[in-house]
Amino acid sequence: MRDSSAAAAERPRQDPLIVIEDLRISFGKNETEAPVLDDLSLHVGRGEFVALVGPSGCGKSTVLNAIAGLIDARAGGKLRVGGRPVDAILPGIGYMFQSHGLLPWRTVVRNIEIGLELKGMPRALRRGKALDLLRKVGLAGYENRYPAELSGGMRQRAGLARTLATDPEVLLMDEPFGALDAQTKLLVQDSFLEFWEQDRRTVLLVTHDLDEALCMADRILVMSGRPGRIVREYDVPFDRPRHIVALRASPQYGRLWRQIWNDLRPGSDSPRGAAK
Amino acid sequence: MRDSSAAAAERPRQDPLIVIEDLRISFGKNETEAPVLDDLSLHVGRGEFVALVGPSGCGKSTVLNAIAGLIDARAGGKLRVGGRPVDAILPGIGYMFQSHGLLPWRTVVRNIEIGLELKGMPRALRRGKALDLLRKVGLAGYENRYPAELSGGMRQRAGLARTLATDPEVLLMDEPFGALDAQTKLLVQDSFLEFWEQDRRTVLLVTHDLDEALCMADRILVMSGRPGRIVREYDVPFDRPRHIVALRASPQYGRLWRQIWNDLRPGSDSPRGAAK
Amino acid sequence: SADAGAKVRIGSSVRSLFSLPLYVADQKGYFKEEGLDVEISFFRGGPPATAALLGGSIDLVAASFENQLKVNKRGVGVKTILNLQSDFSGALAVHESWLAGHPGKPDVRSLKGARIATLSRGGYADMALRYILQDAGLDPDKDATLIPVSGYDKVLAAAQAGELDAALFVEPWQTIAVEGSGQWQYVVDITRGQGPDVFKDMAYVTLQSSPAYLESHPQAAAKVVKAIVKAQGFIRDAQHLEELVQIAQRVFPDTDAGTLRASIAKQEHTFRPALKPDMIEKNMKLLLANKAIQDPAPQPSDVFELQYLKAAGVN
Amino acid sequence: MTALRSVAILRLALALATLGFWEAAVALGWASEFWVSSPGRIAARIVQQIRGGELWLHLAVTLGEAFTGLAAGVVAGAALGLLLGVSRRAGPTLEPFVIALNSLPRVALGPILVLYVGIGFASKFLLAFSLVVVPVMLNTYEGIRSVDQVLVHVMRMLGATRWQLFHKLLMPNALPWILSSVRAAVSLSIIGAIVGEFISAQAGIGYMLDVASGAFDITGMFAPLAVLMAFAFAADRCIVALSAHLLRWRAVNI
Amino acid sequence: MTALRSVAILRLALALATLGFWEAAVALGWASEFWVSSPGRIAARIVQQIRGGELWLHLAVTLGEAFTGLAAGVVAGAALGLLLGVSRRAGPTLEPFVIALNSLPRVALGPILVLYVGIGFASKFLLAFSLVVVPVMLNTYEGIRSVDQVLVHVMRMLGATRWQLFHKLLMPNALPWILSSVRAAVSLSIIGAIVGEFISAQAGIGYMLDVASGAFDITGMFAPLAVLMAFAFAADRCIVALSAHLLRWRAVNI
Ligand SMILES: Nc1ncnc2c1ncn2[C@@H]1O[C@H](COP(=O)(O)OP(=O)(O)OP(=O)(O)O)[C@@H](O)[C@H]1O
Ligand SMILES: Nc1ncnc2c1ncn2[C@@H]1O[C@H](COP(=O)(O)OP(=O)(O)OP(=O)(O)O)[C@@H](O)[C@H]1O
Ligand SMILES: [Mg+2]
Ligand SMILES: [Mg+2]
Repeated sequence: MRDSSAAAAERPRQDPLIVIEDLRISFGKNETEAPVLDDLSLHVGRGEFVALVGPSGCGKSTVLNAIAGLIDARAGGKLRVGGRPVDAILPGIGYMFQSHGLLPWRTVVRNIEIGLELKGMPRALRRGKALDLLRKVGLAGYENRYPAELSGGMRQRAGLARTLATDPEVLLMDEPFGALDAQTKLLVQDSFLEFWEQDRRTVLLVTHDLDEALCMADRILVMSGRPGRIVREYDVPFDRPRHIVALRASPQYGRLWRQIWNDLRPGSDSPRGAAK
Repeated sequence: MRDSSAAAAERPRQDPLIVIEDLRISFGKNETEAPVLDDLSLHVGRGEFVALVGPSGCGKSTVLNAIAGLIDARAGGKLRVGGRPVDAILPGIGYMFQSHGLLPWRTVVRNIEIGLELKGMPRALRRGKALDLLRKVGLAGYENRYPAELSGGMRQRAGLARTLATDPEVLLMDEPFGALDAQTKLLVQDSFLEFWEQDRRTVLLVTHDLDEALCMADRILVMSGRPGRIVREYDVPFDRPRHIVALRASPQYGRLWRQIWNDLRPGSDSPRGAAK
Repeated sequence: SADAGAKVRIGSSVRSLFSLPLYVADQKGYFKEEGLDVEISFFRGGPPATAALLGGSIDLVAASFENQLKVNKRGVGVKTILNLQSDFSGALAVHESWLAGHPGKPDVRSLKGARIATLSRGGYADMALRYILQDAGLDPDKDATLIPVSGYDKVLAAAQAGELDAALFVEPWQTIAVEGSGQWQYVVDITRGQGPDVFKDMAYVTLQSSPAYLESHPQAAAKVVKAIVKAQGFIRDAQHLEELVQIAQRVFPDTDAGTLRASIAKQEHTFRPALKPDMIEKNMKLLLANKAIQDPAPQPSDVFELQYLKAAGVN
Repeated sequence: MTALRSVAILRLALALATLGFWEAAVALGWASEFWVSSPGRIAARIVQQIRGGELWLHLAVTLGEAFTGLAAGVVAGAALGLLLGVSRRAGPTLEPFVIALNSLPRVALGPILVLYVGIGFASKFLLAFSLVVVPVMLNTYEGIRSVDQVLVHVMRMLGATRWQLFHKLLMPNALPWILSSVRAAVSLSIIGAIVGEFISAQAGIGYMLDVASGAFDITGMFAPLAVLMAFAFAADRCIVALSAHLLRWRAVNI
Repeated sequence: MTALRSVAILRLALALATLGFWEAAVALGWASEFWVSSPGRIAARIVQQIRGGELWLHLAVTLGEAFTGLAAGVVAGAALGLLLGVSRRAGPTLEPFVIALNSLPRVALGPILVLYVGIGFASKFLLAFSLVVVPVMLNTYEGIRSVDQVLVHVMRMLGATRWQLFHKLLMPNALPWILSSVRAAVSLSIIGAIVGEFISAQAGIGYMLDVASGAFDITGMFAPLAVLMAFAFAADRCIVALSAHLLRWRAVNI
């Protein structure tokens, strides 16, 4: 099922792994309420790294939930992953939720290894893998702490490690680095890209950080406010591996950044650069 | 107790409202474990807006908890707010926690008004104020939703509105805009600065976003990794009101940004600009 | 034979002195002499005891004969094979708090308006009380308040709490109440021969079994009867009073010996095994007076199984 | 919707199967009517007792005893649980005594109960109350301890007094716990009332049961029990509906 | 630390004050020894019963009945609660029947119980079991429903089977709930065993109580009750200690 990275880079559109067409989702009990997502279409190619940006509350998490098969609301439209309609949870999808979702009664390392435990991997093996990931996200020394004893950013990193531990084919990530300071974020993004470049898994990343989207993704989808729709799509033309400092300096980066920024902006300028 | 904004801007150091000297906090049961904070000293003047930045897990939230009087661990050193030693929760401090902490059984508007409710404000009055704040953080139309029905960023905004509702003298804010997309963040920051400039409350803001720190704060404190200490302090020289686009273009801004960035960086450069 | 030396499980519907012949036969070794291994258990009233008999967890039960008649009337075959105690060993007694307001020697008519405790509604004590009141010309539903209380410990407590004026006791409780506490006084002491005739020589408590058991274990039943008849003979001999008190104390370890002595002395003559057809009539009279049963009375052959008594030499 | 409907059908089928089997077993002689009665006979007796009017009286007496005991027990239990969860001294001091006293089998305390409160309403009320109070207390206590620490901090920073902390945070947080214990307590309160009626009563379902059992009238025992069961079940459904309303903010889907 | 110590002192003081008052009330004639006995007499009787050796036998019988009933009831209740919380059909179908049956007062079912299971261990076990199972079931059910929806999603995305979801998420999540119901169930199981012994027994604390109450020997009733209470209390402390260990990840400070 895996492509070599070179091949994958060439034909992201020819082999779409995730296909959404005219997705419509509403939560309200009454039909009159505006839907959260309306006529939303997108596709993500096999091995493609796609970032999804959009205003808070526009339905990004809802899109990920829909792909994951977790939506319990009235939904319409077409939604396929790997050719199969999503009517239940499909195997091989890893989902890092917006809230960390660590099991409070398990220590950090046991939280990270739980996916492997569920798959029946022997204790010693999964422990080794978990400790390795734990080190990679900068949590060495905290393996036997309970989630309540971690800082916010540490919990988020533990959640990331847990998601990566099972080596999923498809990765859905909802603001995975949002609670990290700039430096730790770079460290962890770096670890993640390293992981990603090994096998080029398909990634759909929700983020608020345009720099993050530009530095990591192959393609950026911009969502509108409610009802959520994909309003614009950008190919990120930079070669990999990317160097953030060099990138930031390039005029193309700045242009793209400002374009997306303007797409996201609902209205006119405020004294501080934000719309009122 | 309130200064006019002009007076406050002139003498932040002369009238320190929050004074921490040689604060040492450890959570471990055994004495041998390294403390989380060690010999940490800082002060925040009355009416001053101070940002606190530092690597994930360094103890920023712990500092805020200590000031709020919520620490239950072994602590040493001196800690005063408004001249009073912090041995319990002092009145007049508003704290926006890193996790939203909304009461799940209350609707958004009832969550926002709870601080006023606790103070005994009549229903109609507090409802009006809550609805006003709700609009300011962009949650109009969601007043009767339960927190479980909100998106991550919407919960954070509700939490912010709740904190502001009681008009506290001192504001402790732990990544209050972390879950927001860039545009919504600007909108909300803007609302917040507007609120702040009315009475110039004392603010201590934990953030991971250097732009946020530079655009909002009077002074930036940089913390080291564990054990947490203040390793550097920057005055932010820009005039208020600040215009973010103009600021970003100024060379002084870039210089400060890079300085702080380097302070935070633990080691050498990686291909992507992060330390490995 | 098949059931020689067999284990026999006998239940007593209440922990009471009416089962004294069982205790005597057990402790004096009469059962063993017959080659029986007997186990005695106690119940809280007739219904669970009879249920245990029919469910097969006991083989024989010492329960009131009136109880059996009700069961028979509902079409279930339970047979009496021996009379354990022939007279009702009860007494109507009144508490001192009532006497304070009603001077003079108490008689049944003087209890008009009293709150009188019985055991459960429709049970033997309840029926006996109603009969006694009616016999004295009182209407049990109008001239007195009859209060069912589930045990005499609670009767004493309730009287102490001022919520009862009188009670219909069964031995050894009237002795505990009257002679023991000194707070009670007899109105009618049936054990001493006072009161209506229906309570005398009437099959108060009998040894009962199921037809199934009697059919499968006739020899064991015969041996039990033989041992108990012997025990009853032992009890009726006044010389054995002290020994009886000792035997009773094993079953009532917490009861004071003087109380037991007084109680046994009063009733030892009532432990007579014989079963007579008019005993059915007397019980029916009581039951009919209380509308607890409908005529006609069953035939003796329906309720008695007399062959075991005959084999033991009683008729 | 289909799952809901199929559950309703399954329930009905199970109920009918049980009753049908029971009736058939008696009709075919597998079980004795004397001991197990039969649904038909019980239904007929209920109708007869309703016509006679006595049933409502007895039911009202028992439910009155049980539900006042329940109400008082829930209030006291929740208060004790709060005290236990919140106070630094009073709660922890009292707790072992409450726990130890609760282990006393109430049925055995008849004489002492009667001595102090008599054989009237109070004894039944107290028995029902005493069975209810500790389960509610324990659940309330755990419900308080299960509170999210962040919410406690939020409330304290917003200036909540100790009472407001109870009232606005700890109580609502313990609500699912309290409601769960109340559901369990319904049947405990009925048991308490019946035990009390067994000690002594002139009316009530326990009295009816006592009369019927003394007469070996199993139908007479089952008839009031069936009615009592129906009422207890209705009470449970009320609590479930109340829970669903009070906890409507909770969206669970396992 | 000081709070802990002062609570210990307060407890001791309260215990001594109660016992002292009781003893004094009897000594000074405010209460009659016949009716309320006295701590001294009870202690003396316990010593005497321990010397006689019978006490341990009776206690072992009753605790054996109660605690096997408790164990079986907890297992069955937790299983039912899980079924109820997780299954789409079986649980919701069974639930109303369990709830309705649970409202039957067990004390009233003595004759039927004896008829079908006899007067041996089984009847006491069943009574204890039947009192325990529903409170545990209800709390387990609520414990499952209280799970954070995000955790359910996390587990399902990680590929948890239905059984793993129970085992690794729903059970641990319901653990505080189950433990709370087990604490309440200890005394219910003892009540069940004693009620069973009251119907008929040849040994056990209920038997001792029956003997003593048959002679209105209040001291004889209080002595085994005091010992039973001590053991039930010890069992409760064991559960509390177990809870503290199992829930050590929980940091609460109100
Ligand atoms: N369970 C629910 N019931 C009702 N409305 C819901 C529910 N879940 C989400 N919504 C609504 O759907 C919309 C989109 O939510 P979603 O969480 O997908 O936003 P988002 O784009 O992820 O936002 P954020 O960036 O703030 O996380 C919001 O308006 C939210 O109120
Ligand atoms: N209750 C606790 N028990 C033990 N250790 C704790 C506890 N709370 C915090 N810590 C430790 O204290 C350190 C600092 O935590 P804190 O939450 O203050 O970090 P932070 O600077 O806010 O990090 P972040 O930016 O990730 O939120 C962490 O290493 C954490 O593991
Ligand atoms: Mg989201
Ligand atoms: Mg933090």
